[in-house]
Amino acid sequence: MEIVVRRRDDVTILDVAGRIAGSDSLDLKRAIDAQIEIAAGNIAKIVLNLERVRIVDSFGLGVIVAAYTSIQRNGGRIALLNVGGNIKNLIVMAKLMTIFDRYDNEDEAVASFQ
Amino acid sequence: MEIVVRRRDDVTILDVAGRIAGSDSLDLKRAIDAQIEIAAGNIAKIVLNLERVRIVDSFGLGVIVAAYTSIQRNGGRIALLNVGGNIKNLIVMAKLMTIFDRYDNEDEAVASFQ
Amino acid sequence: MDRTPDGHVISLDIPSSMQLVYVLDSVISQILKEMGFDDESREQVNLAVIEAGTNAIKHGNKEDVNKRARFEFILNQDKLTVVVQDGGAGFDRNSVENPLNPENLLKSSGRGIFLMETCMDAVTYEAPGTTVRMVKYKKSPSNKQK
Amino acid sequence: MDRTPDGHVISLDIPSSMQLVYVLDSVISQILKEMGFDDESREQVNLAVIEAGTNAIKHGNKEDVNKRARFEFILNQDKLTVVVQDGGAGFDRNSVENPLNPENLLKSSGRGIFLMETCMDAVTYEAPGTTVRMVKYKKSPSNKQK
Ligand SMILES: Nc1ncnc2c1ncn2[C@@H]1O[C@H](COP(=O)(O)OP(=O)(O)O)[C@@H](O)[C@H]1O
Ligand SMILES: Nc1ncnc2c1ncn2[C@@H]1O[C@H](COP(=O)(O)OP(=O)(O)O)[C@@H](O)[C@H]1O
Repeated sequence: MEIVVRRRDDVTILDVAGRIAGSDSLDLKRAIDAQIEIAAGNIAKIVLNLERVRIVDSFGLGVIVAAYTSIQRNGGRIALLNVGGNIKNLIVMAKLMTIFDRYDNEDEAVASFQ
Repeated sequence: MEIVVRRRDDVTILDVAGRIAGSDSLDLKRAIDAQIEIAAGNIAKIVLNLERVRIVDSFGLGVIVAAYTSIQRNGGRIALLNVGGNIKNLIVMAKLMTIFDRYDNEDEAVASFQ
Repeated sequence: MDRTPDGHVISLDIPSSMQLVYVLDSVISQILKEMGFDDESREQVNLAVIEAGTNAIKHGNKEDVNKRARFEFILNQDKLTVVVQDGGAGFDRNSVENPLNPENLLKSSGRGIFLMETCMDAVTYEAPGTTVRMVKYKKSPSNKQK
Repeated sequence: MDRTPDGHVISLDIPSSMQLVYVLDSVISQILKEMGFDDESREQVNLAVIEAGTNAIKHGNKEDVNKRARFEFILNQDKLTVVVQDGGAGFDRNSVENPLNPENLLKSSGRGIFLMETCMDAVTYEAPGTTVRMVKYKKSPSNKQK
């Protein structure tokens, strides 16, 4: 898994590429934990760009859900960007549509935090 | 395996791509048999371009040797073009350097028939 | 696809280490490709097999490398059957919580069996729950099972 | 590469059909990749394993799909051992002709065992010749076996 961390205004965008599956998923967990740490009490504003993610398994899905709950607990918010194909199917099947805000356009995702 | 058959003057060039291994190799055998057939008693002049061949196994090596002997038997000649990497190693190891004429340049390979 | 011989069984047997799951991944991917399953079915079966393998290694054999996880792939013209077996204590499918229940939606685990059952056409557990058998049919005009 | 667990044995068992050699190919390729062998060694081991598998299926089991070809991959930090076993009558390595002899150069077969022995660091046959054991060492500064 490759994760590129970018900033736009006070929003952090994580561009993820590869697989969010098995133990690889822990890289994503660590990256998100780091962002919560950096926010240090301030509101963490995170966009998870899944455009280049090909595979997610139940473990990876769990990591994404865990990211949601821990950001939520810290008063922040996470939005998903470019959720397509197989991953969209998984999120629909697992009934996670309701908990995540999803966008297909980066500007809209960033603007949603303002 | 992909084989493209081209003509330059009275020389037939077979551009082979992929693997000359296992039963795939039979495609090459068929292509060469067809050329001997087409030559119909005339001298078959064949250049086997291996530039885009990645893998050869013992079966594939056997098919190339069999091509050599059957063209020879029919009074024709076969030359190898762009033999590199793994395949060159195999031909060296199997001591087949002496039986094949090899060229790294298409013009030279074609000219060798004149 | 007539390159698939009928009823052939391919067996794979690995020590229970998650580090070795890549072997399972490569075997199932290649079988699905050669059998001519469509892209979507391939993603689904791949996911289900990895989930079942992970359960066998983690929950069944508790990552004890001296215990083995065993996979059988039964290739038929119209379907692929995958049997996954571990050397653990087994479990009762019916006592596994439904991850779609609202109170479970925010849990970070518990979606493996759900995904297996969603992705495959049939999933059965053999008592005492150390063996799971999963079937996926090929989609084709002459085969309307799915 | 410390992702390779030491001494782990992966077993693969297939019916004796050349159509199924793709499974063997994908397993050995993936193991070599994960063990961190260099490109040249990977090509060599891949070739040797396919040659040995082909011999087991064709010469040993005579492509009888009811007979099985069995592969064991033993993963160590410094080497990979591959054991190939068939259910045939066996053969005597010493009675196999040397394909490098001038009178054999133009034969269209008989180079499989030669390639196995050239590509691997060690090849041994267990009586009665239904089992071949091949070893390849990793090249590394601390490992000068090859
Ligand atoms: N092969 C198995 N052996 C023993 N228990 C299992 C096995 N497979 C699944 N289970 C049990 O079923 C539960 C649910 O499994 P699953 O849906 O895959 O979710 P998760 O693996 O995330 O817990 C596991 O937590 C475990 O208790
Ligand atoms: N597993 C085996 N069982 C029985 N005979 C074998 C086996 N492997 C090799 N042989 C014998 O050794 C000969 C040489 O094998 P090889 O060098 O691989 O060349 P080829 O397969 O092209 O004949 C075969 O023709 C066969 O007679």
